Amino acid sequence: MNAPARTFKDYATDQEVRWCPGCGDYSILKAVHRALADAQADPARTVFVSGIGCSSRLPYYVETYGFHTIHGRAPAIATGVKLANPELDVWVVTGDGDGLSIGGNHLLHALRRNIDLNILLFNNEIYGLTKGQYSPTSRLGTRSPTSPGGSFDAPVTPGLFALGAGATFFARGVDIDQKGLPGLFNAAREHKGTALVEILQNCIVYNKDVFDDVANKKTAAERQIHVVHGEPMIYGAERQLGLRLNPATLKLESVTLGENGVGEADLLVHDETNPVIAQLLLGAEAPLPAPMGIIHRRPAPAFDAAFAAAKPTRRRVRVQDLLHRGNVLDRR
Amino acid sequence: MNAPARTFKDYATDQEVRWCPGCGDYSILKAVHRALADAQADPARTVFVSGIGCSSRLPYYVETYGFHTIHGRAPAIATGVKLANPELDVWVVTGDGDGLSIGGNHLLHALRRNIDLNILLFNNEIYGLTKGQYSPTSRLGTRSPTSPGGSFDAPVTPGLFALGAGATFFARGVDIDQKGLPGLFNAAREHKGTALVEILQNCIVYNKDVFDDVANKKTAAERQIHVVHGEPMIYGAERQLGLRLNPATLKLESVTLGENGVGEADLLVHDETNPVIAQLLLGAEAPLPAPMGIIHRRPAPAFDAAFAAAKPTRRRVRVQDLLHRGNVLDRR
Amino acid sequence: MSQPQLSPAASYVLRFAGDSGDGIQLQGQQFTAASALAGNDLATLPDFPAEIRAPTGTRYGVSAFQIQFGGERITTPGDTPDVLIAFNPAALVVNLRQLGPGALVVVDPETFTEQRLKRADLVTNPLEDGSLDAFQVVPVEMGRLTQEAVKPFGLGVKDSLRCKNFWALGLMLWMFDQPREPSLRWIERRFKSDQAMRDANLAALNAGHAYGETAELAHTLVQRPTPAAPLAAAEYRTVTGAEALALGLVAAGELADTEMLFCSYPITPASSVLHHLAGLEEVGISTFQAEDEIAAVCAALGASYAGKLGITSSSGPGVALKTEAIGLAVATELPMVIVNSQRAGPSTGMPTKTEQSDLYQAVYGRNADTPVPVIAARSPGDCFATAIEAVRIAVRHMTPVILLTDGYIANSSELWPIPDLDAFAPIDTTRPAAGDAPGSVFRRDPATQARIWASPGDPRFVHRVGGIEKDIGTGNISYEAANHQAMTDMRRDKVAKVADFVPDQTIEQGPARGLAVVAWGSTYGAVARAVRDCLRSGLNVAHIHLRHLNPLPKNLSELLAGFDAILVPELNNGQLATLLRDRLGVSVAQLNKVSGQPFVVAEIVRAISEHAQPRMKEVKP
Amino acid sequence: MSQPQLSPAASYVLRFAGDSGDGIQLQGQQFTAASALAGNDLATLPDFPAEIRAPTGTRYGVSAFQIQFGGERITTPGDTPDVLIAFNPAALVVNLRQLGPGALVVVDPETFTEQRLKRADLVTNPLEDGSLDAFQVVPVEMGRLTQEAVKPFGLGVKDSLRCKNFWALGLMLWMFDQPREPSLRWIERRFKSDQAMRDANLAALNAGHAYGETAELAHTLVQRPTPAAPLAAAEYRTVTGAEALALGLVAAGELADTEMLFCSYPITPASSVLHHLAGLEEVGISTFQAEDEIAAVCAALGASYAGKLGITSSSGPGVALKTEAIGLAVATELPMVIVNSQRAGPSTGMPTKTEQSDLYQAVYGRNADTPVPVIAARSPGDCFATAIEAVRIAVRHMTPVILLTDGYIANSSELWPIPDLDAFAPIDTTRPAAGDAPGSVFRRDPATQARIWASPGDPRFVHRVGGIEKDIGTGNISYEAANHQAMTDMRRDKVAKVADFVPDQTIEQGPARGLAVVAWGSTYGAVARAVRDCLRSGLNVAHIHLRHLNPLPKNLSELLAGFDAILVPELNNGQLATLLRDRLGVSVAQLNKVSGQPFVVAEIVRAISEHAQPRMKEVKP
Ligand SMILES: Cc1ncc(C[n+]2csc(CCOP(=O)(O)OP(=O)(O)O)c2C)c(N)n1
Ligand SMILES: Cc1ncc(C[n+]2csc(CCOP(=O)(O)OP(=O)(O)O)c2C)c(N)n1
Ligand code: SF4
Ligand code: SF4
Ligand SMILES: [Mg+2]
Ligand SMILES: [Mg+2]
Repeated sequence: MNAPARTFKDYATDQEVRWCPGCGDYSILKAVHRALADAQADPARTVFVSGIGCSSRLPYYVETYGFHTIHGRAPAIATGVKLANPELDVWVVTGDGDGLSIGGNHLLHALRRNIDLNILLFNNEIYGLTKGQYSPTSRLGTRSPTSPGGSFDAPVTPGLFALGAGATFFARGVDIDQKGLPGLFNAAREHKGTALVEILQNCIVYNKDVFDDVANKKTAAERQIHVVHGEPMIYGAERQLGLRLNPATLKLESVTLGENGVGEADLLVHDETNPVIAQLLLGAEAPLPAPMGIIHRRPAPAFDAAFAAAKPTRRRVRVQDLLHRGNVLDRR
Repeated sequence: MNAPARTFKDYATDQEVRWCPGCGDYSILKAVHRALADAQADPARTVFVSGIGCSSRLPYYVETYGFHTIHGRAPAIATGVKLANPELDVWVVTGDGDGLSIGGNHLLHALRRNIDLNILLFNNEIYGLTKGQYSPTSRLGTRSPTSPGGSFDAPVTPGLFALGAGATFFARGVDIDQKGLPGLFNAAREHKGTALVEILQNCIVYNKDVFDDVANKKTAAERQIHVVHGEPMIYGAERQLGLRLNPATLKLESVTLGENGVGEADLLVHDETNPVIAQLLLGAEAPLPAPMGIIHRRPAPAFDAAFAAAKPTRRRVRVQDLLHRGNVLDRR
Repeated sequence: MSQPQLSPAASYVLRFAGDSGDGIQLQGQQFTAASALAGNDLATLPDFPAEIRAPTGTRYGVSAFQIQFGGERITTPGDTPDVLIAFNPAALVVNLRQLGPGALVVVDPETFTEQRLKRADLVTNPLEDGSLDAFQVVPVEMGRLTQEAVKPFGLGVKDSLRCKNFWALGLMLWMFDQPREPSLRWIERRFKSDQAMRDANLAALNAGHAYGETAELAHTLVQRPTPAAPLAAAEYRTVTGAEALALGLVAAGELADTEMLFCSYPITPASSVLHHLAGLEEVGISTFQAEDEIAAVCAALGASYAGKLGITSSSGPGVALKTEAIGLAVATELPMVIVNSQRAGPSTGMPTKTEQSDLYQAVYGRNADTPVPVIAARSPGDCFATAIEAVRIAVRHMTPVILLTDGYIANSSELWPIPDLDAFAPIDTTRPAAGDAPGSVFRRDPATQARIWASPGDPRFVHRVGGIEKDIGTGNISYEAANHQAMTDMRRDKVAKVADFVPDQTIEQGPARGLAVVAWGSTYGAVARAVRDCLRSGLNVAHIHLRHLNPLPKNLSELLAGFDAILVPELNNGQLATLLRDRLGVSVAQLNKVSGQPFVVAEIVRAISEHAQPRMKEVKP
Repeated sequence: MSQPQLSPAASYVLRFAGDSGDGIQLQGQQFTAASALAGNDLATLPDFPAEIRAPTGTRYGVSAFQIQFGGERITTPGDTPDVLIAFNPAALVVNLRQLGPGALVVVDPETFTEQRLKRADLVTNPLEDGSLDAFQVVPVEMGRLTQEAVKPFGLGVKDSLRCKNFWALGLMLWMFDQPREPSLRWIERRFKSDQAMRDANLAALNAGHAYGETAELAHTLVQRPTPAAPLAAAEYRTVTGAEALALGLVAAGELADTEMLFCSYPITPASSVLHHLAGLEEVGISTFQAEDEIAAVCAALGASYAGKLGITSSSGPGVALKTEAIGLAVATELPMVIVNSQRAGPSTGMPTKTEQSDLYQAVYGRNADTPVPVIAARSPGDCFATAIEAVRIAVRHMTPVILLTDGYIANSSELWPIPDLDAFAPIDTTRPAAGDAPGSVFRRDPATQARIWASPGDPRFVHRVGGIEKDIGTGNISYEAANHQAMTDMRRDKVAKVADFVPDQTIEQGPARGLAVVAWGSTYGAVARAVRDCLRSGLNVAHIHLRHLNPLPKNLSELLAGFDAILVPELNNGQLATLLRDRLGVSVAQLNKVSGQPFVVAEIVRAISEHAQPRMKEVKP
């Protein structure tokens, strides 16, 4: 294009960012700006729709169209935006409470329909804005103002929920991963259908370092595996570790390459189109590594496209003619 | 017990059943009566909670406590019932619209928490009571008053949704299977945690015989597989067919026993505790057989039990004493 | 028994009744089409059970269809049927109560069997126990005669009997000398692919008609040709409220030159609007069936933000779920239309029965000070103009608008002069014009307080909106006390200013003094007829019917000041009465009926008679 | 500059202000505890931003806490602070507006740096540009002095400065000669496990206190010991509205001998009630955090069906989502309490700001004719009795009850005479007694129309309920017209009959003639003070404060008839005014404020002065 390329600064607004100092949301916001710049997204044709929560404040800080809506309803409102104008690039920003507690039904149906939305789920495993109550992703035993003795609601796993809803795209990243996030965001953007990206986000006030076990830079190499379609599942600081499927138990196990004759050939190869592999990865528990990257992606007809094709609201008939259809009594 | 055993007739009410003649709900109702009789359930300690829909009329026809509530909210109301009195045997009756459209969020969270409810999902792939609009389980291309040109919402698969929500029990049956259903219902009843039973139900007015491909008695043997924990996956009129896992594609394939050296030993053995197997079964598409029976069941702490343990509302402290805690200024 | 006959009249009330499986509603619709083509004015009342197909022969399973038609102005389906056609004992008993003395009762004696009587909770046989003495009973073996008529086409008994409704229809078409053509055409179309059923139904229709003509029976019916109504010169069709509402919405879209997204979740009796619109893309509307009512209103709001007018439709319980999102529409100042097809409540209540009890919810039913314009339709045909008015207010004032209709209007039909769209003024929106310079979307039109309707895609107005309080000028988040006060006042004024665009309230009929009967919504027909009758009987009474409920027309207060008393008849416990006391400080007498049934004219006449004075002779100049 | 001092007074208004990270709220609570122990009457107003930890030094990030305390009856946090302690420039400027002339302004001059001034959008330095001329400025290097005080404990700068709030607290405790013990004890408890922070905070507190005493500084402060208030003989504690509400609920459970399930979904400002109750199982209540508001109200209703009283709590937007289920509670005639902690709207609005604008929603905000009793709390302490009353109505009349409170009451605290539970009458329920024979659960108590509260587990009353209209006698589904009318009337009468149990409305103060100031809810404190002042200045005015809003007390109409005029002050656009016009047909003058802030006394005094007449000397007999 002739217009000068936009830098990531061009996607920031004049509004003062109002998150707590040190909140993980800052770095995610930066990655969003970066992703938009990388894609040279047209601000006029880009819309950020959010619910309510600390995370949902994000649209005010992105120089595109934006709609800060009500708690849990962003996917439903975004659906209306997209159906009304399929040419728009529609993003949804939500939190673990907004998207998975009150908003679970709309997220389910957006994923099921496979409407072309890019949904960013800021998962800090807590209700931040309302001062720290446990959320549907909080781990068992989480102490909070509403669970002084520790929570005993089994948490939901966003990725597994997405698979169950029939998601055609699910990716996962960590808030501080400035290198990785923009790429995931743009992969979501390019996906035709509902793309859900879960970002592990650090709420330093109410759930400080809850992801330290996987996010901590020191141990990340051993605690995270970044899966790539078509490549064997290798991780570790020296890429010395791998994941293998135990055919008997149908469970994943971690192996050390080279040790008792295990080679790359023995490792599971990531197939992002196979939900069974996604389920194996997402169902794996520590000490197995936490899966990052594009965990599931498969082509499928997008709802908005089918809708636009089946329901083109071009006026071809005058209403006046419509009124005269059927039995008419002429008394003129 | 000394009291004379209750027959299934004792679980019928004096209310006239008001479904369309020939509706699949009649046979499910019969199976419910049967199951209660088999379990000799105590009517005073049994509660049926339903939402709104043809299916949700069921509580009026069962001689126990019953609550016909509002559309989609039965799991939430049943949760309150169970938490208030954990000794009750609480059933939820819902439909594909009631439970998976408007009620999806409550079903998700009931399953996630694993509260001890027995949920019967009458899936007729249509909105019956409102005169036949397509539902979230209607197949692509379903023609209805709201989809005259055929629907293009990708349907949700109840079983996969349940797995994604973290369900600890999922079973599946056909309305006309009077032999099988009572057993499934009582297995759900005995399960400590949320048990979801999907029943394929024939709406003869608005979605007549939509399940014929699997339910039809003539072809059922080849089109259904009744899985049993610990047993190889065999089906067919002469039990001549089986399911095998293709290790390369991680997909199921149908094989004929005896043909090119395939024996029972090659077949996948059903492990009801392994969600991966459940996903393989539920994800399989025709011509592979539709899975019936207890597809997934695993032990896990029930929410209501943990709740009762952590929050025993026995009055041990007088409120008057509570009022005097903390800094008190005595001006008497 | 003397030859049963109806005394000649300008109009007749006919009621069909049978099992929900008997095709009674279809029968009624066919008779309606015929009588419309015959040039009768008419009004209908479908009255069916909640059950999809209730067990046959039961009282609660009875489905009925009533029509008043004739050669004069008709505004109601009639209080007391002149003719009842009952297909079985249950259909007879549940409808007896309403019949006028001497009414013609057509029954099939062969259906009065032991077992059928039991199904209808009858211990004795009404044909014998004298309970029909007050009426003229016409026993006709409709079942047997139908079977004979269709024998040639080799249908089974079940299928043969399914033609009974057309046989009886034929008889009634003969009786009132009305054309068979519409029904013949309909049968041809409907059974294109099923020749046997087509021929059978055609035969049944004609046989029923012939039965009336042939004189060789014991008690022939006397034919009562119905004169055509004195109709103004126009083209006419019949229309139900749901249909007219759907048509009005698309007409408004054309007038406003805006496309629309209609987002709804099925619910009785609102679904029919959705059904009528599904498939009308060619006139610029598309429909989205959402996962629930919240998603429906939210998708509609999203559409409005994106530049297509969002419309959502439901009934009381569903609208309850939408109220939070309606608040967001108010806060973000986006246009939207919320259609409420009211039904009997509370809670699930009686979904297939009618009521006007969601006025409180519409006017006052939101958290915070969140005013929303509210208007209501008065009749099936009036839904058309009301829908246009709702869209006009929404896009001119940038506000959600609630349109109230109800189950009665939605399902019943009337003869409708097809409107000329050119007669409607185009609808202005606040969309920025092509030439407009970039700027804040919160610049307001002082006449309306409306902001600019700019949408994504337009590089000039890239902006963010939300539900947090906004600075009245910039739209940025603001927690400023003074600003919140200013915004609250602005929201109040914005809705108040709608009244500046509302035509003065007029009097439907009657003098500007004496008793004012102030009504709204679907009671129009009954009130109009009642006031007409009372005026003729010399009472000093006038009929004022409100379309605009919030805000009320500016001149209403002044208009009412001229009356001695105000009577407010409503199908609720006094909700408009509250509104009038609140907004106008007037005191009113109430006539409230909450039974799930519309008013009958007599009920209103009675109330008027209690409150109105006889008219003094007026000295003509 | 002369020695700054406060003119001696019966009570003082003190305001702490700083960043949301400075521990201002804690500081205020500690001062409150001290002044309570000192026997002062008091009222507080926490005033914090929506942001959890807003960026430091910004205007919108300022957190403040205001308290009025002293030796007389105190009902409001005070209009104009006598002393402001501002930790930074932003905290100074945003609070200047409210200060009275001559107010003491304590600032830390070292915080008025270029960069800090810029953060606060200040171009010039208020300490130099004369904008403080009207006040007595007391520059105190609170930051540096704190750091010196805590140096021995080897904390970093950041941690050291976190003790500043206790340093300033110490200074104020000295200034008003109030006990340090509560704060010392609190620090001991809070930092049990962190010795350094404990010692540092203790040292800071004492250092601030000592600073006041030591005379060697340029401008010493003059100490103003505050006299104890003339309190009735009782035991006292401070309590916030949220706390008192929680305590009232559990007290009611004990009085009704029923256990409770409190089901809620977090929302500001309602969450604090949930937080207070979490962990109170030992007094018979358990809390359930639901997935959303709909699930919360539904779980509460399920609990009530199962025999534990269900309670749900939220704020306007959340209550909007509950309205459909409240309709089901009405239809099934089950007891439930819905607590609404009102906040500024519409939509998300200003969650941390207060408002009284959900009265419409509470009284009129449901589909269909669905009446629900509504009561409101007037002050933090009053939440206790109001909660008991709500439970009493719910279980005596078998109906959902809406209890209105708001963010102001919920967060602010007052000195509270600890109630004696034996003084409260036990709460009757309609539970079947052990001996009762089996039967229909729809037998009604004619005095209340309440049905029997029978629950699963009881073999005598196995039954089914639902949202479809029920036969008034059997409870079976009924679509009968007459029955629906009867049920609608019953539901209306049921709520109306609550008034039979409501004590006559009394006058708070003032004569039974002249101007009646009729108010409700959290405006109590300001109205009480305003009317007191106006009475003293000889105006003919009385204060009537309503707890029962639906139904209204039976004698209210008669009571108001005695007055010449009625003034209704509300933090909304006239919602009680509507209710009074609707129910009593009276005409009222309105005083409406919708800024997110409570009334200040002066605003009400002004309005009263406009409407009230001077009192005639009354001839003593
Ligand atoms: C209808 C409604 N219910 C509840 C709330 C209160 N509320 C606001 S944000 C929130 C949860 C926020 O948690 P999450 O979505 O995880 O966002 P986070 O603050 O953690 O980023 C809640 C309960 C609300 N604003 N509206
Ligand atoms: C809040 C609300 N929305 C919508 C409806 C209308 N409604 C009643 S049942 C139903 C769907 C029924 O479908 P399903 O749950 O599959 O039950 P089925 O009748 O097929 O057994 C709908 C949309 C309602 N009663 N309440
Ligand atoms: S509360 Fe937590 S999530 Fe919210 S802004 Fe602060 S750190 Fe971030
Ligand atoms: S409509 Fe369908 S589901 Fe409903 S009762 Fe009739 S057959 Fe059964
Ligand atoms: Mg969160
Ligand atoms: Mg269904």
